[in-house]
Amino acid sequence: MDLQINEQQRLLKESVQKLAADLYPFEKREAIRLSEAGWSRDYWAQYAELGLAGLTVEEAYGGIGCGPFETMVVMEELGRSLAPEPFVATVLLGGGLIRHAGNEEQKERLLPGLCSGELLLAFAHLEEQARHELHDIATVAAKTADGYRLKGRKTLVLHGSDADVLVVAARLSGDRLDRDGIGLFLVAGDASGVSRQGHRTIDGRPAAEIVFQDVDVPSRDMLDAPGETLAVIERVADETIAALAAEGVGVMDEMLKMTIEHVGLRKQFGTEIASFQAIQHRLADMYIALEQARSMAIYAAGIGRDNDPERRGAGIAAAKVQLCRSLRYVGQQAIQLHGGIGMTMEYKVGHLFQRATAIEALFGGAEHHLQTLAAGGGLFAA
Amino acid sequence: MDLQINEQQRLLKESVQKLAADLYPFEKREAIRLSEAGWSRDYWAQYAELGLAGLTVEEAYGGIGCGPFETMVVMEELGRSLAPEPFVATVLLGGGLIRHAGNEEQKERLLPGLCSGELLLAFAHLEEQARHELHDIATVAAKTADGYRLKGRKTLVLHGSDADVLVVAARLSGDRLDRDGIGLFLVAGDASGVSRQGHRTIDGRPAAEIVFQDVDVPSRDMLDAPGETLAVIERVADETIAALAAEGVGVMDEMLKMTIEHVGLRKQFGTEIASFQAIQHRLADMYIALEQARSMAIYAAGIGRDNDPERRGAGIAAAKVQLCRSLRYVGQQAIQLHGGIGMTMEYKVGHLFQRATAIEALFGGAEHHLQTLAAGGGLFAA
Amino acid sequence: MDLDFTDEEAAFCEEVRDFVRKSLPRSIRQKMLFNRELTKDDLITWTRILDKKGWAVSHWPVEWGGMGWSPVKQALFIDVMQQEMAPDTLSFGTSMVGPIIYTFGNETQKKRFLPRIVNLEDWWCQGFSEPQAGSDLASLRTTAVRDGDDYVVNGQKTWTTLGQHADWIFCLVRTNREVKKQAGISFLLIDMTSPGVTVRPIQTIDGGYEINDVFLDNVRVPAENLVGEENRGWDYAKFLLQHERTGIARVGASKASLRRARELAEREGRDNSARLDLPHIRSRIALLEVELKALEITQYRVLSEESQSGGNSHSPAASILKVKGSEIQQAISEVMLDLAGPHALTLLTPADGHNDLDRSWAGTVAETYLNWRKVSIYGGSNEIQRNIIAKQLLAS
Amino acid sequence: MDLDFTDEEAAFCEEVRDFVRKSLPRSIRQKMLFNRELTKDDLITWTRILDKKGWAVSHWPVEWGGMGWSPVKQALFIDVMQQEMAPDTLSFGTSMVGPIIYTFGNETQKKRFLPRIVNLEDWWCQGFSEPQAGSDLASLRTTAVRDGDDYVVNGQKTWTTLGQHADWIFCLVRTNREVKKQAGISFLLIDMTSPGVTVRPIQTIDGGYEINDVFLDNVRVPAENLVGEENRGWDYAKFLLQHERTGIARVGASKASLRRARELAEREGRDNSARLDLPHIRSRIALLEVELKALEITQYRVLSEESQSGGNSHSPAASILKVKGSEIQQAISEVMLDLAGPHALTLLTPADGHNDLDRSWAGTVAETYLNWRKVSIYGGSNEIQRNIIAKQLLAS
Repeated sequence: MDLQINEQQRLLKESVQKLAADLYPFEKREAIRLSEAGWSRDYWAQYAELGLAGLTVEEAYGGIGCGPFETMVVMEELGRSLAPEPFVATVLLGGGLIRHAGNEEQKERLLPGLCSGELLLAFAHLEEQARHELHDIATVAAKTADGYRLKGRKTLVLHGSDADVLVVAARLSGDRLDRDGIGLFLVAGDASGVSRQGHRTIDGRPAAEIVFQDVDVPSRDMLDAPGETLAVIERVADETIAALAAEGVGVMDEMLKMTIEHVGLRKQFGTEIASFQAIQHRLADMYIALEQARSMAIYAAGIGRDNDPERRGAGIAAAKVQLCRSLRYVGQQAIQLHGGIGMTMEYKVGHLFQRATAIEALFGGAEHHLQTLAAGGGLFAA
Repeated sequence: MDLQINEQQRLLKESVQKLAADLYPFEKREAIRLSEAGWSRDYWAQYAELGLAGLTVEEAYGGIGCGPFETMVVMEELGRSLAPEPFVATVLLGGGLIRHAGNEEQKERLLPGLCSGELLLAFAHLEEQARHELHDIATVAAKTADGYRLKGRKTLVLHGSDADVLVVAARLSGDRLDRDGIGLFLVAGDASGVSRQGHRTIDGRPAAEIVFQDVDVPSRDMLDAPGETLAVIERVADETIAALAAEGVGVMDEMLKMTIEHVGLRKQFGTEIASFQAIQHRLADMYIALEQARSMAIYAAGIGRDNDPERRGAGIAAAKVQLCRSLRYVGQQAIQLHGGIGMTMEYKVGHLFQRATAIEALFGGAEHHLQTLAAGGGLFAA
Repeated sequence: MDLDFTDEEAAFCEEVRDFVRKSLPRSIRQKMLFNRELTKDDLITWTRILDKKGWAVSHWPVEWGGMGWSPVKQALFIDVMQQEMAPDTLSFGTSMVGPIIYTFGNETQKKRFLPRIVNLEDWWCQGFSEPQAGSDLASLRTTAVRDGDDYVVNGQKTWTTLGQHADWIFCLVRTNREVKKQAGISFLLIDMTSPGVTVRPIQTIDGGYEINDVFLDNVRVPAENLVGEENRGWDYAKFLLQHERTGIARVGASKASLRRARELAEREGRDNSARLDLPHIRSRIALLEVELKALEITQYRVLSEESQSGGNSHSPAASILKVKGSEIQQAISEVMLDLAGPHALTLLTPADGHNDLDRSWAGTVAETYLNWRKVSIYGGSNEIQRNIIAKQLLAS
Repeated sequence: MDLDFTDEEAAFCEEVRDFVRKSLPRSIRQKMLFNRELTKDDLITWTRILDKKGWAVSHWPVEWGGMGWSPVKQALFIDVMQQEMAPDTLSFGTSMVGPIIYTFGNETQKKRFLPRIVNLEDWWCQGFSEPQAGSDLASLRTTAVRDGDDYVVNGQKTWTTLGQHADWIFCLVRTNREVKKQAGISFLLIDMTSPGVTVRPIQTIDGGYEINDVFLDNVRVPAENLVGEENRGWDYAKFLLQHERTGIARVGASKASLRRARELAEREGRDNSARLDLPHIRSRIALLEVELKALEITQYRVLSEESQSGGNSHSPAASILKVKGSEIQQAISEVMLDLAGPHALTLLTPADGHNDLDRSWAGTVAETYLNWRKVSIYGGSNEIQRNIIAKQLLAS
C-alpha cells in the first residue's frame, strides 16, 4: 500500500495546473462557453501537445501510456478549472473502447489521431428508455452482405456533434434487455444516415441526440470483442466513473476553497460570517464530505483495474455513491453559504455547482448505485 | 376546523399536570421504577379517582366517555412525567378491545372494574415471528365442547404479569399469515395453563412473555367480532399509536425544555454553551422536529376516528413516521447536548430518551410505516 | 379541537377548485406544471381573470377589494389555488406594497396605488436587498436626501425579482445616517421610468433571468411618495416580515408537486427494466408527504394562534413555515432530479401540446432543482430563521 | 500510489487472523459479538494471551516490548484484530499512560510501570474529566499541593471508565493557580489504594456500570509519581490527543458489525412475512459500507501523511477519523435497533452456548444503541472536532 503521489504524477499535476491557469481564467472560459461549440479546438491542440489527448494510450500508438492514478491527477485539475474540453468523450470513452476492444488495425488507424488531438471520438450508447442500464439497447445492427446496417436513436452523446468518429453500441441479436448480442461500431460523424441534434447539458457542455437511419457500416468497422462487448462497455464505464470521481473532487475542492474565502470576507450584522459557529460546522462537514470522496476517488482508480467485474463493479458503485452524496452536499452548501451571489452565472461557484450536478447524473446517481451494492455481497464480505 | 383546546380539555390537562407533579418528582418516580413491580397500584387508584382509568369508557359503564383529543391531552402529560402506570396496557389496549369488540354482557362484566381501577387488563397479541404484522398469529384456539383451548406463545405483553385479565389474540382457522380466522379471548391472568415470565423493557417498564399451554376458555369469553377481529385489532392499534404520538410529544417537549435549561447553565471555555450558534441551531431543529410531531399527533387523534381503515391506516402510519423520526432526532440531540450527564441514570433526560426509544419500537418504527405509505396511494391522492 | 373541514369549508374548496379548472388558461397551467417562467402577459391575464371573480386580493380589507375571509378560509383558498397550478398573484404588489400602503399610507396614496395593484396595471418590485445587505437588511446604504419637494436617491438594490417588468419599485432608503442603523431608514415609492433608474438583469444558474440589479443614480422622487413617516421605514419592513405568512410554506404547491412526483415515479417504474431505484424514490416521496402533512397542520396551528391572539403570533412556530416549507420544496426538486436520471442532463423544452407525462418533463427538472436553491436563501435565510427560533426558545 | 496490499502485508493479515481464530476464547468472542461488558478477568486473560505472542503492546518502542511495525502494519493489525472480535487491550494503559511514561517519564518510572502495563498486572484508569471540565479540559479544578515529599490531592474526577477495576489512575491536577489555566497543570500517577480515594460507579442509560466518579480527598501522592516536569502536564495531555490516532475510527470493529448486520438482515428477511422494511435496511447497510470504506482509506491517508512528515499530521483530516468513525458506529447501532424491531424492547440476555444468529441477538441491541451515544461525546465531542476542522480550514 502506498498513498503518496510519485514524481511523474507530481510533474503531470503541475503541467495540467499550468495549462489550466493559462486557459481557464473566468472571463476566458466564459467566452468559450458562450461560443457556438462550447469548447475550443485550439485548446484541445494544447492538451494534445502536453500529451493529454493520448494520456492513456500505449506509447506504440503515440500516447504516453499512463494509468488510472495519472488520469485521477489530471481529472482533478480539469474539475477544479471547469475545463469543457472533450477529455471524457474522446480520451476516456471513445479512446477506452478502442483500446480495450479494437483490433490492431483499428488501433493503428485511430489511436495516433486521437493522441495528436486531430481525431475526436464520442460514444453513442445511451438510449432514452435505458436510464442507466448499460445493456438496455434497442438500436439494431442488421447483418448485410459486407457489414451491418444500423438503425436506432441515441441520447446524451457527449460531444456527439463534434466527433469525427462515433463508437456506436447496437444490438446484433436478442432482445432489448439481453446482456449478450451487443456490438460496437465505428461510424463517421458525417456518414450518410446519421443525423445529429446538438444541445447543451445543464452544465453548458455540448452533447447530442443522434439518429441512425439505416447507416451502413463495413465489417472492418466493428470492434473486435466477440461475446464480450458488454464486458468492455462496463469496464470503460467503470474507468470513466473512476475518472469522474476525481473530477468531482476537483470541483468540490474548488467550491470549498471559494466558500472559505467568501465567508472570510462577507459580513453580516457587522461580523464576518466565518465567525458564526453554525457556518464553521458547515465548512467542517463540507470538508469531511470532500475528503471522504477523495478517498473513494483513490479507491476507484485502484479498483478500476480489477479484472473481476463483480468486485470492480461493487467498488466503482461505492465510489459513485460517495461521490454523488458529497457533490450534492458540498454543492448545495457552497451555494447556500454564498447566498444570492452563488445563484448567479456571474460567479464561478454556480458553474461548479452545475457541473457537480451533471457529474452526479452521468452513469447513474447515488440511489442507482446503492441498489447494486445492497443487492450484492457487500464491500466487506468475509 | 378548530385547533384550540376547549375548556373541558384544559381542565383535564391541568388535573393530570397536578397529579403528575404530585406523583412523579424524580426521586419518587425512581423509587417506583426500582420497586419489584415497576409501577404503583396506589398511584393507579389515584388515576381512577380522577376518572383516567375510565377516560375513554362510556358513562353507562362508569367511565367519562372522552374522545381521542382528550386522550391526547392526557398522554402528553403522562409522557412528560414518564408515568409508568398501565394506561396504555389497560385503558387503551385492553379497554379499547372490549369497548370495540365486547358484547353487552362482557362490557358490563369488565368495564366498571376497569374504570374503578380495580381491574387490570393486558393485550397478549405479538408473537416472536411477527415483527409488527398485526395479522401474523400462530397461537391456536381449538374448538372444544364448551369453548376453546388456547395454545401458543406471546411476547412483549405490556404489563402482562400484572393483568387480571388478558385479552388474547388466537387463530380459529387458517394459516399463520391469513387475515381472517382470528379471535379474541378473555383469559384470567392466573388461569390454569398460563405461565408468565415478567421482564422489563428498555425503558424500565414491566412486560411479559406468556405461554398458553392448553388453556380452556368458555365460549362466553370470546369477544364478539365475528369476521372483524383483525379490523378491531387494527383500529385499537391505530388508536393506541395516536395516543403514543401524544405521549412522545410530551417526552420530547420535556427533553427540549431540559436541554434549553442545561445549555443555558453549562459553560465551556468560559462561555455558556447556549451562546454557540451551532448549539442554537440544534435547538431550533429539535424544536422543529417536536412541533412537526405535535402537528401529527393532532392529526392522528382526528384520523384515528375514521371508519375507512385504509385512510385511517395511512394517516396513522404517517403520524408514526413523523413521531419516530422526531423522537430519534430530539432524543439523540438531547443526550449529545447534555454531554456525559445525559448518559447517566442520575438525570431525567436519559430516562426520557429510553422511553423515546421504546415508543419508537412499539407498533413499528419509521421504516415499517413508511413502507405502508410508499405502497399506498399517497397522503395527497387527488 | 378538530381537523375536519366544516361543510362550508369543504364547499368553498370545491368552488375554488372548479373555478380554477374552468378559468386557468391551459398554456399557463402547462408552464406552471413544468416550472417554466411565466411571461408578464401570462400573469396579467391570470390576475385579471381573478380580479373579475373578485379574488385577486382576497386577503385585503373589504374596502379595497378584499373578501373578508377568515385566516383559515384564506389559507384554504391559497392551498387549493396552488394545488390546481394557478400562479400566485404578484406578491410584491398584493402581499407587500399593497398592505404597506393600506396600513401606513395616506388617503391619496391609497386611492392612487391600490386599485392599480389589484388588476396588475402597475407591476411592482421590491428594493430592499443591497450587495452588502442581504439577510442583514438594516445595513443598507442607499441614501435619500431631501431636496425641496423631492428626495434625491442614490445607491444600488439587488436580487430585485422580476424588476425587469416593473413600473414601480418600493425601496428602503437611508434618510438619516446619524442614528443607529435601523432608525434612519425610510420607505419610498419610486417610478421605474424616473431618470437615473437602470435595471440590469442577472442570469441565474438555472439559465433564467428572474433577478436584477437596480441602480439608482440621482433619482428624484417626489416627497409625496414617502410612505408613513420619515425614518420609520424599518417598522414598516418588519410589519411585512410578520404579516401575511400564509402561503410562505407553499403547502398547496408542494402537494401538487408530490402528487405529480408519485404519478411520474409510477410511470417511470412501469416503463423500465426491473431492478432500479424507484422503490427508494417512492419512499422518499412518502416521507415528504408526511413532512408536508405535518407542515400543513403546523400552518393551521399558527393561523389559529394568530386568530386567537388577534394578530401576529410571536411563537417561533412561524419560522417553521419558512424553514420546513423551503426544505420540502428543495427536497421535492431533488426527488424529481433523481427520478429523471440521465434525462435531467438534457435541458429539453417540452414541446407544445405535449402530454403531461411525456418524458420531456425531465428536461426542466434540473433547472428547477438549481433554481430552487434560492428558497432557503431569500426571505430571511434558513440560518437566520434558526437564529430567530433559538433566540425565542432561550428567552422563554 | 497504490491501494493494493503487498504480499507481505497480505500474509501478515492472514497470520493475525489465524492467531485470533485459534487463541481467542469463545466466551470472550461471544460477549464481543453481543456487545456485552467483559469482566476484568476476561481482559486480563486475553491480554496475557496477546503478551505471550508478543503483541500486547505492538505499537510501543521495541525496547519496552513493541514490534517495530510501520504505522500501516500497526493499522492492519488493529483492523484484523477488531474484525475478528478480539477485545482491544486496555487503552488507558497501553495507549495512554504507557506512551506518556515511555516518552516523558524517568527511568525509574519506566522500569517500575511499563512491564506491569504490558501484561495488565496494573489496571489503569484515566483522571482527566471533571464535573465542570468535559471537552473544556483545561478548566479542571482538582488541586495538588506540594507538602514535603508528597503532593496532597483534592478534587473530583468523573466519567472514569472502568475505574472500578483500577489499581492506578493517571490524573491531570492543578499545581499552580496563579497562571493561565493550561499552564499550571501537572500529570500525576495515583495509587487507587491510597487513603482518600473513593470510587462511585455511575449507572448509564444502557443499564451498565462502566463509568465512575473518583473522589480524591486529601490523597497523599509521592512526588516521585509526578511525570515529567511540574506544570507541564497539559503538554503531555495534548501529546496524547495527537498520539495514536490509529484505531480511533474503529474501522475494523465497524467492518465486523456491518458484516453481522448484513447477515442478520438476510436471515430476518428470510424468516419473515413478505413486505417489510428489510430492503431499506439493506440499503442503509450498503451506504454505511461505502462510508466506512471511505473512512478506511482516509485513515490510511492520514497515516501515510504522518509517516511522511515524520510525526503528527496537522491536517484536519485526523478529526475526520473521530467524527466519521463515531457517526458510523452510531448509525450501525441504529440499523441493528431497527432490524430488531419489537424485539429490541425486551432486554433478553443471550443464552449461553446460543447460536450466533439466534433471535436473542436482538435482546442487546437497544443497550448498544443507548450506550453508543457516548462515542460522539467523549474523546473531544464531535462539536469540538468540527470546531478544530473549521479553525484549520479558515487559517489555511
